[in-house]
Amino acid sequence: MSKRIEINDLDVYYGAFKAVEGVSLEIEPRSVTAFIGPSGCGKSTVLRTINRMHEVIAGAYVDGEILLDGANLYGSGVDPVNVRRQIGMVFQRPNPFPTMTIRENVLAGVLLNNRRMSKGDQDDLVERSLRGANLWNEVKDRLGIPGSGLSGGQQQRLCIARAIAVSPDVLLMDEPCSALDPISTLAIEDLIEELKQEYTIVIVTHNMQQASRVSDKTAFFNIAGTGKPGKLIEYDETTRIFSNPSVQSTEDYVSGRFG
Amino acid sequence: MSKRIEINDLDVYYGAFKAVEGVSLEIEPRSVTAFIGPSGCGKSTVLRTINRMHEVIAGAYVDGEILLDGANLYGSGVDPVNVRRQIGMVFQRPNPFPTMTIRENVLAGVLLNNRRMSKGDQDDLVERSLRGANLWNEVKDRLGIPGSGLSGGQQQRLCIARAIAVSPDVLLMDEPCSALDPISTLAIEDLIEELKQEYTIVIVTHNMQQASRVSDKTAFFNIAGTGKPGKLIEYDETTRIFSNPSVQSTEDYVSGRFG
Amino acid sequence: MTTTISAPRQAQNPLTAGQLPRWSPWATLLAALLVGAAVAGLIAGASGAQFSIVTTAVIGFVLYLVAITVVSQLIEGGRKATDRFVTGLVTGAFLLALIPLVSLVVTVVANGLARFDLEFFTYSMRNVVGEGGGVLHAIVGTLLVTLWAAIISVPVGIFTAIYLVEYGKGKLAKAITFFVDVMTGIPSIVAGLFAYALFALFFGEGVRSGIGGAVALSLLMIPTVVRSTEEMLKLVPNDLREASLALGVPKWLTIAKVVLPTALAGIVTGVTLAVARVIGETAPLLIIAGFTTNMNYNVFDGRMMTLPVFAYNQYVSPGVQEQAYFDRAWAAALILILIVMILNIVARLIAHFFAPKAGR
Amino acid sequence: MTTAAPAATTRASAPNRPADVIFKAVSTTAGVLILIALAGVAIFLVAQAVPAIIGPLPDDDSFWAWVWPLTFGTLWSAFLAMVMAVPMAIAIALFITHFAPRRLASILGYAIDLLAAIPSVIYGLWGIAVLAPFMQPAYAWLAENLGWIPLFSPPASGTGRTILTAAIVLAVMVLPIITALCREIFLQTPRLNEEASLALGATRWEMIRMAVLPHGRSGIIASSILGLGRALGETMAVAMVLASAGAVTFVVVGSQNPSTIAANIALRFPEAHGITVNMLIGSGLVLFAITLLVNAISRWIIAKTTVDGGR
Amino acid sequence: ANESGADEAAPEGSQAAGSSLSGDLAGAGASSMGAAQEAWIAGFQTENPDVNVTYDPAGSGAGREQFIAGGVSFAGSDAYLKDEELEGEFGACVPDTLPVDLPVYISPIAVIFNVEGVDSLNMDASTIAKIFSGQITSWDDPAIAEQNEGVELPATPIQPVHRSDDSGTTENFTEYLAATAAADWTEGVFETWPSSVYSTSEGAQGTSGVVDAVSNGTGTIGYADASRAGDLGTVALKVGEEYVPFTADAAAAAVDASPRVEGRHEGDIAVELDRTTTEAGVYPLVLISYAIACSEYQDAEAGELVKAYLSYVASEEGQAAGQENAGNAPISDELRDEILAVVDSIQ
Ligand SMILES: Nc1ncnc2c1ncn2[C@@H]1O[C@H](COP(=O)(O)OP(=O)(O)OP(=O)(O)O)[C@@H](O)[C@H]1O
Ligand SMILES: Nc1ncnc2c1ncn2[C@@H]1O[C@H](COP(=O)(O)OP(=O)(O)OP(=O)(O)O)[C@@H](O)[C@H]1O
Ligand SMILES: [Mg+2]
Ligand SMILES: [Mg+2]
Ligand SMILES: O=P([O-])([O-])[O-]
Repeated sequence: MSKRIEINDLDVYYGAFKAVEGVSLEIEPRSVTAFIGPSGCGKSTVLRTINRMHEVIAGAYVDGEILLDGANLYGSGVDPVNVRRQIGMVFQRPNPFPTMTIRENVLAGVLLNNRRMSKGDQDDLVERSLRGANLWNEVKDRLGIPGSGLSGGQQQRLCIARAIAVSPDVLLMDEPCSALDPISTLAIEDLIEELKQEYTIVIVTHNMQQASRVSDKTAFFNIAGTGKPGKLIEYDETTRIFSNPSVQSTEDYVSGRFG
Repeated sequence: MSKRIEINDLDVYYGAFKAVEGVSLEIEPRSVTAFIGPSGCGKSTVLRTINRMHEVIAGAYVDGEILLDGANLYGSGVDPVNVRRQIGMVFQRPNPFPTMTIRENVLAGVLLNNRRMSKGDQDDLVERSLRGANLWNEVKDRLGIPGSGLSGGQQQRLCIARAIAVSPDVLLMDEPCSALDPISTLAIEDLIEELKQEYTIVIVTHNMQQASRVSDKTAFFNIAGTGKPGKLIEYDETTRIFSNPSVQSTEDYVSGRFG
Repeated sequence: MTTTISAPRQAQNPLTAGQLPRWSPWATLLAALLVGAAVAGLIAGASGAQFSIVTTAVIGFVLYLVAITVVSQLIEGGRKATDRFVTGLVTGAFLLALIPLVSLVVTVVANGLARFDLEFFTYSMRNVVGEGGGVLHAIVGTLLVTLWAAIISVPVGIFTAIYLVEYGKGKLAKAITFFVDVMTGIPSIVAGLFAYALFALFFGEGVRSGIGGAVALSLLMIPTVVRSTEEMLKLVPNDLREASLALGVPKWLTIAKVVLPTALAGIVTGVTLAVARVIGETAPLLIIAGFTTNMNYNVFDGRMMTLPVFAYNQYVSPGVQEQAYFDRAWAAALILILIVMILNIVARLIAHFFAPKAGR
Repeated sequence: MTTAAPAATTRASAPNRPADVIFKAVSTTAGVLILIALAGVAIFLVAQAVPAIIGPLPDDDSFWAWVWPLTFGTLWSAFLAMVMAVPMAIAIALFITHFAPRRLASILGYAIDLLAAIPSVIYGLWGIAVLAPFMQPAYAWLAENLGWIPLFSPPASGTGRTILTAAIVLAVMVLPIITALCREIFLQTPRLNEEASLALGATRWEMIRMAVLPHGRSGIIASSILGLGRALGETMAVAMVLASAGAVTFVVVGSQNPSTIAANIALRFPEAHGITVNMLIGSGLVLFAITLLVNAISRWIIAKTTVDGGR
Repeated sequence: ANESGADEAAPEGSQAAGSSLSGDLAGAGASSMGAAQEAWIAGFQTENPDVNVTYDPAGSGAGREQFIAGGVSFAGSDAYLKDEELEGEFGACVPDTLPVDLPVYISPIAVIFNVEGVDSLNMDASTIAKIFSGQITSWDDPAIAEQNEGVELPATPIQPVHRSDDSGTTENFTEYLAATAAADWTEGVFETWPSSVYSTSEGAQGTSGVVDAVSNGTGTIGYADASRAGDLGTVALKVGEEYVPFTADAAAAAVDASPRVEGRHEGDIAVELDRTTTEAGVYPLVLISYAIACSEYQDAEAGELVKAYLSYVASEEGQAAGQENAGNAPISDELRDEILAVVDSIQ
């Protein structure tokens, strides 16, 4: 299921503005990679290019390539819709579909694509996904209530269940815990630990403790100033980044001297 | 100019929901106090009660008292407009008035009280406030452009200039750097250091490094779970909170074991 | 909150600079109204005219504004005084706006109730002379014509709004936005003349039909539908679009299955407003839908009576038993308003059941 | 931001899905359909108006001389209506969004919305039966005591069915349109800006002046234009209420009132034949042109007064 | 509930069972006839349950226009077809046949006023002309007072009200004044009150508008179809040496006393109203409305329906029904015979 990602010399533009410059990195399957860095350095931007979600923003485009198990996501003839089906995404703010029940939310990837599936298969999928997102026990008796009736942390796990229900190879998470309270945060961190068995996971976080707790490797991005493009400063084993980074600004950042 | 704040057994409600319970603390004049804690624990809520800004939210009310140099902010006959003039506030996202120029933004609060200020006095005040916010050199040649034309960090400093232009006694800041890049963040932290000479400052921050860098005392808030009220867990010298807190959960939080 | 200590504390509390007690605006208002009544009484006495509530209210209101502003100025200072003045003004404006509303509703209800009987809802005007008769034919006509107007304008309006919000960026979108606004300014009678000319082109002179009326009404309805739907679609958080796209759902399905359902409640409300806007149109229907006393269920053939045309006609050419005609006119107007209200309530119910459920 | 992309980038390589293409095409078609319908109206108006414009007309007048008093009346009545309705609507919208208790506010808002749903014939009936007799004594008083002001030159109308009465009816009719939009706009004032001004120690009104009104300015203009469109084009209510004489006068209390284009069409059309039909539709064209102009001007004003919010 | 064939409203003795007519018949035209047409349609449909007749009171001009275009089978009009109209084509008629004007609706026009405590006044044409032209501006003017001895007239200003739309009523009213008081009424005959003249008078839309304006105003005076005079004060016109209040008989008498228009084609009955008559008991301020129909229809079925309908309209029963609902004056028997003869020849 999980796949390797290779980013080669990636520049990302918002119209005329170059937001990110020269990013290259390789992400192993079945691993958790954390993107850290100060605000505005381009973490989210890079993350979104991995499943071509940046294209949703008018005027955004990339230069460079991203390979998924060797296949270029930006090759000609590649359908972004297919890319996104293989590379799921979880956002900063939980965003269950407000018009759908919990069950429908989990099935959204299937239902919205007009795919036919027997009731039994649907039930299976719902249970499997909700279990996968550690939410099954909490909601199994009220699958029919609206998804927005859950607490923030539950909503976020519902979004994760929704993302994994389409069996992606990769799961991208953009600050999935930043709107959650500490208990929910811990639940999600535990979940990431489990999901790693099956998926390649990339997570953006502002919280360095979280990065050091959940990730195998960490990429540190930085920005020289407002209006300058963000750059990948250092990419290494998480333990190394937090204990003995090779670049001074990484050291400054993780030790809290700025940011 | 600066004043002492005393919070006595404060509960804050949003309608029927008790968001914060039993907060008591004393803040010395000319000091910087940091509020830290996980998301949703009520830091912003408590901060806003200090200048009665919570009243802007429908259904919000407090139980308890807050004294400013001994005068109860919630005493009968106290006009919140007066309170807010003495206790300034800076918000998480920079919010200059989009239709006003830089100059007008700085003067916005002053002109309310003193319509007939001479042009010369106005110029003086604009310069003084912008210097106080470390922004003068960057904008002195373009005071006539809209405030929204500045970068995020500059906007935030503009908001600080606007707040100090009315010569408040106290300055409240709710995560003033969380939307800013590292360079702007450092500029604001330096500024806080200077402002402390004249104002009593209370700052909410998610960033523990920032708390330890800028504050004299730190208050740690926590929450038992979603739907429970937030509580003040520990309030002490910043150095003590970060090196040797007396409560276990504070220790856990500052050492990054959760949150 | 204890009264015992508040007095001394207030004396030293620097935050309590002059404030009027909470009841003072009400007291001032009462006093002002009393003075107003006295003055109105004097005027009435002097001129022999009737005591005027209007004079009382006007004098009372002006007095209140002056008094509260002056008192506040003296005790609380200029800024507070301005605030109180504006508060008074704004509230006064609101109450003033309620007067025509109440007057209209009262007039319509008072006059309309006379013929609010079973016969009125079950009879047409076929073979009715003088008293009696009903508006079943006009109710049916209004419902059919409006329904068809909605059938024409709702899809066009919604798809246009979708184009503007989800696709349009360039000159075409700008042009559409501009001309939709221009379209709101088409006088209804011109819409009727246009629809007539259009139908006469195909079906010959003298053509009259319900569908023609529906076309005329669509012209008036479309801009409202576009505008309100556009606003509603803009309110759908981008989060949801992104969530759907990130699941590998194509854009059109995202719009059809996520964006539209989320905005549904708002769109329904907008459509209801648009229907309300046109359901009472008279001039275009007089021209193109025609006039009949008979039942007609077929919008594609023959004249079709509608409630506004009925009300207008009853008013314009009554027979000797005038009152019977006027009663029917007002009753028809009342029914029209009731239909709009029912539509509104239905829309609200739909909005209530389909609205995105608020979290927690 | 429509900067041309550097050539070598992979900006749009996705193959288009048929369903996506169709959906987009349908949406675009709908938009274009509106333009076509409008073009149809314009062509119809022009084609019908040309014989009247090139004349000759029955009274040897030029078309423009004939249409001028009507144009004047249309603009004057709409102007009077807007002078009353816009401040009222802003005040009501402010009352509902910022002054009234919230629960009450939504009910009251609904009540005002209901005004929009009342058919114009009923406004006409109400105007004749209730409003005009109610206003008549006031007009008599104005003409008697303030007659030196040109607006109130005596003699006053004996029935009260003056242009001012018609304008009041129009104002009541457009009020809900403007109010509804202003309400939405005021509600969307960024909280941040409202709070910023309150935190500076502003009173409620000062907050409105600093944050709400500047933010809503373009919206107020836009909604007023929508209302103005309705006021310019309203037919039946004006035809029924106004004692029109086609005069060009600013007096608002007299018997001799200007007529409006739309009302005049309604009055004359039933008996019109031959060239008069062309004249009437020609006046409709003039009204259409006015609407177009008003919209264009308002857009221009909005574009000029809106300070660009972005960085 | 009243739509079904067997109608409870059907008068006893109706020949409903015997009727073989069916189909739709559409007419349009003068609003003055609206109420009368309603009564005629009801009566006719009751006799012929399978027929649907509609009459759109859109206005005389619109009616004639639609009739000429062939949109309707018959028209109602306050004026007979003009010569230039007769030169053109008629959509529903057989080419080169001329349509006929039939005076089926006669109604007095009342001069109505609203002065507190006064129910009726006597006036001669010149006084009325002076009032509407703004030469008499107060109710206690001697010109009014001397014709109304014993009536208490207040010093209120007079507010005349006229029709602001194009109107046959206005045309008849001004024709009366121009014919009988030319010295005081200098602007002649018009259908639309011009904005430039007699500008003390105030416009109102339609008969109802005038009636409303007069009843809601103070010191107002106007003119309207007599059936709408209601509780308002009305004027008795000076004819010869007498003051004649309007009555149905007096109005019908006015028509009988009037000659026909010269030079009309065969079958056409256009009346040249004599406004200046001094005959006793005649009320010369009347309005005639014509039914206009083809003499030969392209569509024979339509011809049959029109023929049957107009026969009913002109019949004693039809005229009585009209009077009952619309307050118009029934046509005299001589006129009826004349009309029925023409109707019978319609093909
Ligand atoms: N839609 C957009 N249009 C234009 N510029 C954008 C857009 N989104 C982001 N940017 C710019 O791109 C740069 C990188 O933004 P990005 O959101 O990737 O940063 P980030 O590291 O995720 O920050 P944060 O921690 O605040 O989420 C910033 O300068 C930002 O202003
Ligand atoms: N306007 C509001 N209405 C109702 N509840 C609110 C409102 N604002 C905050 N709350 C609730 O009050 C509690 C405290 O919120 P508060 O915003 O003070 O937390 P915080 O510590 O500032 O969190 P953060 O770090 O995310 O800013 C939370 O449970 C929140 O859901
Ligand atoms: Mg981000
Ligand atoms: Mg907060
Ligand atoms: O019958 P008229 O409406 O033309 O007076």
